[in-house]
Amino acid sequence: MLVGNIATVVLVSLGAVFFLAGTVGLLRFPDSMTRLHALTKADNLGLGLVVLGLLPQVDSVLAALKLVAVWVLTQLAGATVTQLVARAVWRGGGS
Amino acid sequence: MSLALLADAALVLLVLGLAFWINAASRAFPAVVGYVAFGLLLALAWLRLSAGDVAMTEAAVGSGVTGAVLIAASVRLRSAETEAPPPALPLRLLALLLSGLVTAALAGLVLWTTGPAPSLADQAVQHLPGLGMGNAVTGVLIAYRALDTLLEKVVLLLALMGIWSLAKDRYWGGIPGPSRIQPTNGALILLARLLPPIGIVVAVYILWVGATDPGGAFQGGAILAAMWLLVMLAGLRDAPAISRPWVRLCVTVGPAAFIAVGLTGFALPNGFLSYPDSIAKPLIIAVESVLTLSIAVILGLLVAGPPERQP
Amino acid sequence: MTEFLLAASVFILLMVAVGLLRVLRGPADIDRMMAAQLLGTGGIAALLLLGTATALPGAVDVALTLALLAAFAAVMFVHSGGSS
Amino acid sequence: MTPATLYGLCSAVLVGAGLYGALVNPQPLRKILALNLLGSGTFLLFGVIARRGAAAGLGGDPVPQAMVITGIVVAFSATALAVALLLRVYQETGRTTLEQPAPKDVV
Repeated sequence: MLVGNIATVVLVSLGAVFFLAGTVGLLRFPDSMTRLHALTKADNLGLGLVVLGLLPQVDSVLAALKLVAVWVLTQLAGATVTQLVARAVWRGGGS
Repeated sequence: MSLALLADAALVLLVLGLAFWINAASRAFPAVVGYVAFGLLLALAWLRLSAGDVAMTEAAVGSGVTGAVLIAASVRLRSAETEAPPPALPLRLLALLLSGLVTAALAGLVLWTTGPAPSLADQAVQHLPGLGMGNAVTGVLIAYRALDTLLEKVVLLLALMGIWSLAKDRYWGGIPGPSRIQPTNGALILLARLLPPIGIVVAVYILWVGATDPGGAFQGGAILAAMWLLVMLAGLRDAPAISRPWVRLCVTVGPAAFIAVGLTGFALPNGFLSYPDSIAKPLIIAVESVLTLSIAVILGLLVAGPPERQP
Repeated sequence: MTEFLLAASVFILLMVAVGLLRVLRGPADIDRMMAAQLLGTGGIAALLLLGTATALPGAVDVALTLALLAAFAAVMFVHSGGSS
Repeated sequence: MTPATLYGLCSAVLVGAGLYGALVNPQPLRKILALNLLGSGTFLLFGVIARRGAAAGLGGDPVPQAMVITGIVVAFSATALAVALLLRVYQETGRTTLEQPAPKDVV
């Protein structure tokens, strides 16, 4: 179980770092398009690493599959929102 | 100051920060976005209060569907945001004083109530095996306080009738939504084709798991409604004309089934809305699935709004 | 282990809060939609960490519901003609 | 300072904030938002009382939790109706505030 715990600590910390990067990117980048890049790359990867880190902690395969399903659905939603936002920004002339 | 309390404190600060932001935002749209985020964090707070069912309802209905309605409204009303002057300072101070008093009173109630809190948990759990259920909240919703759930369905129906009655006379019986949405946005079409099948499976799973773990008819119905709205928003399917028979049937089948099951209670010794122990489980599952379908259609039509086009 | 998971969820919540509070004042409405999207993902991550740390029943199902509805707010925004 | 008490105080402040927003904000859409805040605060108070009534192996007393679920769905239907009314007023009059235009606007 020790290996599982170590894996969890490392992966979840990495995930948290990516959330930090996503947030810093959202704050620092000059315009909407670059912010969009930072936002979707970082938080989806951040969530992916958090889910990966949680897998060893979960007791049943169903729960593990549900975690992965949550991550896949968030990816799908995030990708679509990125397209929608980018289109709105592009058509709106961007800020 | 254990870590768990730190997590709760961070969550509470965030929730309150968003609440003040919602009041203080200069325009309506930022406030609504703040409300969507607020609803999501509230779902976390509900989980910390170990109320899984309520957290799911808050996530699906509180921040999801309500947020969608408010976002659509705030964007549509953006051009008409008149700079109506806020009330004069003394009036604002009076309102501040009043809400401060209310907050103080509630805080006092929370802090200084002594003695064990009144609880019906024991009675609720005692009769669960008879209903073939593990989840006490669903037991309360469907069996012990079934009248609440029935009347709540009727309230949903009344709200829908209220919204439909706002249609212009010439559009009565028509189709909600200002214009036929053309399926042009590729990304949205992909999502509207990929997500609904998964959403339907998850909704049925949440309905079924509601008997033993957090879940149930409301949450499943809200997810189904969201999937239906996604298909309509992507333009793959137009909103149905409200005069269509299947719409009227779906909208009324929930309360009707519940009343029918309730009336069968009269035939048996226990009385209105009571389930005979022998067939309690299948009866409840039947009622819940009909409720889920009815809730999904009603919530979807509530978001779609009054008819604005000829059928 | 639960202490670490709780600490991680608090950290992510605060990260997302900083991003949200700053961008809620952001110039364009579209930035605010991004802030809401960031909070959605961050909220799901914090939820999963909290749920695993304190073994709350239904935490993953709530995350599943949130994941399904994550795109809904932005879709409604773009559909009703929102732009930057 | 148990977690339940912390959320209880949070619910008290939410009710106050909702009430203040509903009273002060001139625009109807913001009043609807504030009333939703008020509702969420009240429901949270129910959740705190339910949490304190936890017994029989449950995380919280199921009866107030079930009432809150019904309450959230009813609150949504009320919000949807209020928003539909507001949009209809906007369609008819082109304005979203309910005050009559000041005499000088009418001229």
